[in-house]
Amino acid sequence: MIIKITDQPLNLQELIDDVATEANGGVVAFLGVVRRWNDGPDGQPREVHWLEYEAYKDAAEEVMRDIARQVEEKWGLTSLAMAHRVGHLEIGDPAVGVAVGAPHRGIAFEACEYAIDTLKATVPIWKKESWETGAEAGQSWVVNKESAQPE
Amino acid sequence: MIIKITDQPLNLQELIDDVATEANGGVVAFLGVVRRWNDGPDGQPREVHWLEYEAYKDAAEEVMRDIARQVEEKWGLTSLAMAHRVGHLEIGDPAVGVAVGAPHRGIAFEACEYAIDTLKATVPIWKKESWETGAEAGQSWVVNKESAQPE
Amino acid sequence: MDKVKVKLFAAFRETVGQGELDWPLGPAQTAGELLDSLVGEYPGLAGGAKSALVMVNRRYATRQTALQPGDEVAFLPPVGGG
Amino acid sequence: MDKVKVKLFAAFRETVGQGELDWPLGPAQTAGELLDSLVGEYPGLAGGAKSALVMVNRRYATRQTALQPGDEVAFLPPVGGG
Repeated sequence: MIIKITDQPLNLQELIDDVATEANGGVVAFLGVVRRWNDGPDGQPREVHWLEYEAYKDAAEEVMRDIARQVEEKWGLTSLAMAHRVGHLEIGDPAVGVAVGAPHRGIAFEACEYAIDTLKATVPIWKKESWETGAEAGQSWVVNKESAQPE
Repeated sequence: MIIKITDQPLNLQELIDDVATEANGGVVAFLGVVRRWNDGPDGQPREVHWLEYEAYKDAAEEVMRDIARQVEEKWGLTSLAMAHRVGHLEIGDPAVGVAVGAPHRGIAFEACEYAIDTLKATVPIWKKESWETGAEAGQSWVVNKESAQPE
Repeated sequence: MDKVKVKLFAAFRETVGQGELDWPLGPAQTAGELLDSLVGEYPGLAGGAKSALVMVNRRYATRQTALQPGDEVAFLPPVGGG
Repeated sequence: MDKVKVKLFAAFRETVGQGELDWPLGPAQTAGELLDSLVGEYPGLAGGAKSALVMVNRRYATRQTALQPGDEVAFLPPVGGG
């Protein structure tokens, strides 16, 4: 089971190969890629120059392993691989990859979407965005709208 | 837009690269791989030796282009790539790949699942399975439970 | 005499022994009528004919679709791709 | 005096100027109380403290979690991965 935070380029094929067993006929993969345009806090699109990802590495990998355990409990007979890149990323670079293998594809779609949704809410990773709107430019920590709230 | 029936090994990365544009931050891909065990008509698992896929090639590619058009109509702003292999396949070989890129991942998951569901119901491709149960062995054309019915 | 090209796949191809036939087309004949005439010639098709899908010129059609000379008509067993 | 290791990330790390602090631990102190003492020392944290997530020894915890000497306590801004 590949679960990793890495400063190296992501290889989605490696994740897919990790979950495509003789029993798992359906593999669903998600790849999150750095977009050129992202909405600012006022909802207006800003052009992105680069992103810098920072992780609480050991804790992030632990939370990712938790997600894999949750997926196995909820759907059974699935396998999950997940990798997130940290450091400096340019437009078009893959930032996160998730692959789920399952005997049937419906389960694989559900489990993969659950895994990336839960990653975006709970895995301790942060993203600094260098942006400009034409009138303004800056660097900001960008928070996921899905991020977990303190109890 | 890659849409193809091919007798060459599938390359999922090629499909993903085809749909991961600067605007599409989320890519969801489905890969269908030949499983060692498949249920027979009596619901009992049979061991698969190999599969042989046959396509009505030009019509299949036309129906696949239709699916891409439906996806664009339903979800907009998406791009889709789809490839299906024909000929002799062994256990573990990828038979079908679908990749959908979209600005947001929820759309990409929905559209990718719709595309593979619709492919399995409507694209004119057939699969002959060489199987054995221990007591028996044979070769059978295996039909998708999702296959479209005549009106 | 007017003709159409008939395409057969998978189990239908095996039953007929070939994947392509030139087939005579009667006046104002529909795809369903053509299928009936095929079953008359190849009784082995009878079992599968009811669940056969129809394509005319590589597009899904129905048994009611009227055929034109030179059309490519395909009778398809339930599909199994993916 | 008993201590814990405090880990800070992203905006919190920038506010404090470092990602790791050794921090004194009072008797029966909770994570919430420790966060209050950090905000006292680094007022720049006040704005983000309310929405901070808490981890103790790399597992999610709450402000009510009681700390032990040697614990690794992390205060996390809302996350942004993916």
